[in-house]
Amino acid sequence: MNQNNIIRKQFPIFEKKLNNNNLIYFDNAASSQKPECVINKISDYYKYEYSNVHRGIHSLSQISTDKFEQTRSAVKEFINANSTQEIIFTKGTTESINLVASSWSDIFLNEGDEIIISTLEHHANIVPWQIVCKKKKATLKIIPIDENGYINLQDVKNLISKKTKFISLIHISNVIGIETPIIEIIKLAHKANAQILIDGAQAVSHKKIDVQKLNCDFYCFSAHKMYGPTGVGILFGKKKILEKMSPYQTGGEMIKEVSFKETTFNDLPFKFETGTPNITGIIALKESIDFINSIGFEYIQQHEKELLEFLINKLTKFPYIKILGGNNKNKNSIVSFNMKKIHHYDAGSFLNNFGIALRTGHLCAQPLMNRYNIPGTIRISFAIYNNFEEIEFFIQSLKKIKKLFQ
Amino acid sequence: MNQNNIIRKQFPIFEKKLNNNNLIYFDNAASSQKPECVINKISDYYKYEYSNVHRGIHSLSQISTDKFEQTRSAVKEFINANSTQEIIFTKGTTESINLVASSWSDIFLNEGDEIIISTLEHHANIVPWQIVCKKKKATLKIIPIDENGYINLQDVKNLISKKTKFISLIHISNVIGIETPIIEIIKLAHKANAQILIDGAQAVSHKKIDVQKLNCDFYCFSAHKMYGPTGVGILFGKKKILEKMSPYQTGGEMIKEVSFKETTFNDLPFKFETGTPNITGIIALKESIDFINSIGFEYIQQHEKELLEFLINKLTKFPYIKILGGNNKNKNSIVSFNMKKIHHYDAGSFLNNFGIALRTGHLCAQPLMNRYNIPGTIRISFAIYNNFEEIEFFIQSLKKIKKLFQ
Amino acid sequence: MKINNIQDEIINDFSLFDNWMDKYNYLIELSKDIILIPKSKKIDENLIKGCQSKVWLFAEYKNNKLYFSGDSDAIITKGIISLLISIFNNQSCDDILNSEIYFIKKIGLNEHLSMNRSNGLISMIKQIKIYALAFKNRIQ
Amino acid sequence: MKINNIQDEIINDFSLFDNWMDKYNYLIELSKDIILIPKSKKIDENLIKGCQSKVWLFAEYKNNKLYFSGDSDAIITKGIISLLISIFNNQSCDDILNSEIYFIKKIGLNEHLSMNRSNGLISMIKQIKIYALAFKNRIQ
Ligand SMILES: Cc1ncc(COP(=O)(O)O)c(C=O)c1O
Ligand SMILES: Cc1ncc(COP(=O)(O)O)c(C=O)c1O
Repeated sequence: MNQNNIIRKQFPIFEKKLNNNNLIYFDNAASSQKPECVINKISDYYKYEYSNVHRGIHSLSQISTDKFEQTRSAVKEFINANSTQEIIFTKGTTESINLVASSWSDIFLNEGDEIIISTLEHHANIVPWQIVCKKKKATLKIIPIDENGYINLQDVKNLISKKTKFISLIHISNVIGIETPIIEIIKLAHKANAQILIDGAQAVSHKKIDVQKLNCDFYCFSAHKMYGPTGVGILFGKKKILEKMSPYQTGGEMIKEVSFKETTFNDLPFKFETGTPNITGIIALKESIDFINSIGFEYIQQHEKELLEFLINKLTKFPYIKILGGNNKNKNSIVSFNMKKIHHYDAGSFLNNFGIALRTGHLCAQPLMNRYNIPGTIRISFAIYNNFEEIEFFIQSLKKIKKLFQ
Repeated sequence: MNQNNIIRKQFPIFEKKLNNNNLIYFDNAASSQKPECVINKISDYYKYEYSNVHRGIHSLSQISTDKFEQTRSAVKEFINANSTQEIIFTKGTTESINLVASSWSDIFLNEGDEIIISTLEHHANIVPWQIVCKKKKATLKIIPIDENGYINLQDVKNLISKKTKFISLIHISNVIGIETPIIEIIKLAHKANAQILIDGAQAVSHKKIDVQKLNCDFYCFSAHKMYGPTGVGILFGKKKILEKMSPYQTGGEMIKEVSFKETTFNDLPFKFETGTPNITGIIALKESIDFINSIGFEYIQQHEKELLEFLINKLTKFPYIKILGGNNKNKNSIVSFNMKKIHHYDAGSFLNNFGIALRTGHLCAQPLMNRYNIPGTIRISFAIYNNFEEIEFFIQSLKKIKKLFQ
Repeated sequence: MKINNIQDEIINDFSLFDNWMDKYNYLIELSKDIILIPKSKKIDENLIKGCQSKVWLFAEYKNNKLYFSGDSDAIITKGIISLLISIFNNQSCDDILNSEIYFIKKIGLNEHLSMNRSNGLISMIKQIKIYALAFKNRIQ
Repeated sequence: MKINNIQDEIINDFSLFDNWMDKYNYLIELSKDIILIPKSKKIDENLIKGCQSKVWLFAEYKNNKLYFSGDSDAIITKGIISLLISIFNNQSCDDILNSEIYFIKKIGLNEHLSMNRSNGLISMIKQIKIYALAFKNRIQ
């Protein structure tokens, strides 16, 4: 058995048929499937060790707390943060961004200031900034892209001014799969004394992230897109910035002392974590990090690159197919395309009947759709368990659909 | 086998030993254990059906969406809401309260207004209101309690004025287990044109809740305290109020249309749900509701009442034990007490070594501790799987501890 | 014909095909029979929100009956809206308001058609009922 | 004596007991031997935050060495802080800063003592090191 088969065997879902076909799961950018080790961790923990964390003195609570904090250490290592105090657990990338938009802006954003995002952003990295700019009478500026989806650094320089206080930027586009020049833009931000958040939802399971090397101020991602459980997100933030920010949600755990007169808040990371957390999800996240580490990013990148090149080579042979962002291969495990005269919804519905699960529509990036002047698109997104036969079957299915609609 | 044993057998954790003793789990108010059906639901769903919800056109996504929405219907039935549009999924009671504090106040709270809470509140129902009152220059008023923990309705009437806009009240105290007179206070609130939230975290797994009968404007609770998964909370809100409130967190799913010029928001309940939700947790919540329903509140109330009376009868025999809120039996599955001259932390540590898991400390209710002039307490909280032998063993353990400290 | 009779007829028609591909082909055929919305009515106002594909739907009230026309940019959606129009056309407001749509499940396409918000079937039926309610209120 | 020698001695002492109950009893005995904080120093300023029980800790600097005294309202916590004081008393700032506390795990109580924030062991060690750092900076 080759490595891909060994990996694939660890995902129980592929024992399943979808509409009488073998399941081909190409919807990984929406959420990835879970390996057995992650699923077993969840049941074993609930079965034999479950308890609430942090506040308990009994052994169950101590064990849970230890495991909970072990995940925090694992995340810290995974993205090479400086300290576990910089790792905040949230419920997803969306909440991570909302937290920063709210708690950072409360302290640092003033009337007349400017925030910069790009045309490539997911709604989760647009709407919170629109809201906060409206509230604070600040201005939201948009980095344009060219037809291939590229950001021209000169455009960024032109947008940055003394008023720029924050940049919030997608790392890898969830629609066209290209990587933005974050290294350069992080430098530009800091040169202008602005802070910068990177939305790494589509990056973190595909390439090694080193937040110290990147030197970004914030980095966020979701566990469910990295072979992990639902309901868990991560916010990395530099300690000295997080310390200055306002608390976000408040209640138990994030406080030091509560009285009706005055309440004082806890130290990092707890200042930003209130209420009973998604204990089981967070404990299981460590398992998915271990899983990714056991495969290694070298193999992951190599395999996903091969899949992508294989797919693009096939797709570019069809004259009736237009790949969003062009035929170049600078795409990271994500390709979106449209078929001439066949609506993306029709194509997606037929593909589903062939057992192929993928996503169609605006992909939570309507401004990007507007940029390309399309109502929606068809997206294929890979994970490590995908293989060449699946792509081959997909291409054959596309041909059948084309025939049907003639 | 009696009914209690049959129920108990469904919880795998009781196969476990704690510090070489049989596990006695008396920390249910912090979080309850999970029955096998809930745990299996989680693994089966991850193993064979997993996918993201709402936006997908493929069958996996459709199945997930159906199940996800089935939980919403189950919750609606469970608390007898008027419509599924009134059921919002959050990550816990704490987030539910924070959501209301933020999104309700944004529209309805003005300078000089007053909000009322009680001395019995959990920090989650104190701090968010402190923050919002500070921000909006409103005043937070506190309903006092008597030595037994009771609220005198005359005190509430005295506090209510034309300035009162909101009351936020615990349903059952997480420290002394008494039920507050919510029916009367809801009526008082409405008579004063104020709106009212009930924090039902400690009520919902112990007694039947009917939000239409109660006529409260908001009701919140957490899945993890009702034999369900971690990371899932519920906010019930009356539709016509929720509709007027500001969105809370923003991003994908909760929008109708996004452009860089203008963003419009989705209808209820989606307006308040953004980002990928805790899909698996929410799907599994239905299983725990079905589990509770299969036992029925009649049995639950009867059994938990018997446990409580048995415990109180035993405890009141010890002259060196003082029960918080007095020896009366109007407590709902929760009893807190202190031992003369033995610190709650010492007692809890010893009990842990006897295999008894319970909670000590301020129990996230420091203002209530201040009211009773104690630094902390020892809490026993029951669930349906607890039994009389456990209480017997606990009482014997208390006696041993007393001896040790003499 | 009554709403349920039409639904039953549709179910019967589809029962002739035993695989989804043939059913889809038939749906594509049906899309061509749609009572097409007049060009002048194909405006944003008559667009149904909450669909991945665009769906236009227009209604007129004549002789106590409702008359629908529509269109979509996706063929499958057009087939579905065409079926819905054939069911609800020439019916009274009350009959429409009291109706229950069961044919989708019965023709065995609901595993294949996304019943959730992405195809907007629910939005379409809702819009049809909103029209019925609006005209009913207007005449009362 | 060096910090690690004292830790080793403690580990040795505890190894004489083979069940947790005896170990706890010994810890209770040790709580009575604590170098008690002077009454005048038992103030909020010397209170360690983050413990379920109250812990007071005070430090003085004499002849290049640190001298600790403390107290707690819970007996087990008092036993622990008593042990910590016996380890860190009469040590230099540098030795304290460079030390690693391993005895808790070795005496086999860590499954029984909550190592998390509720007993504040971590806060206690942190506070001792903060004292060491403060005095070190002051003399430099
Ligand atoms: C009365 C009450 N309110 C709120 C909460 C907070 O619930 P959660 O931690 O699930 O957000 C709790 C639980 O600790 C509680 O007992
Ligand atoms: C680039 C990007 N940002 C943010 C998100 C939102 O992530 P989540 O839904 O997990 O909050 C997604 C996922 O859809 C994404 O692809």
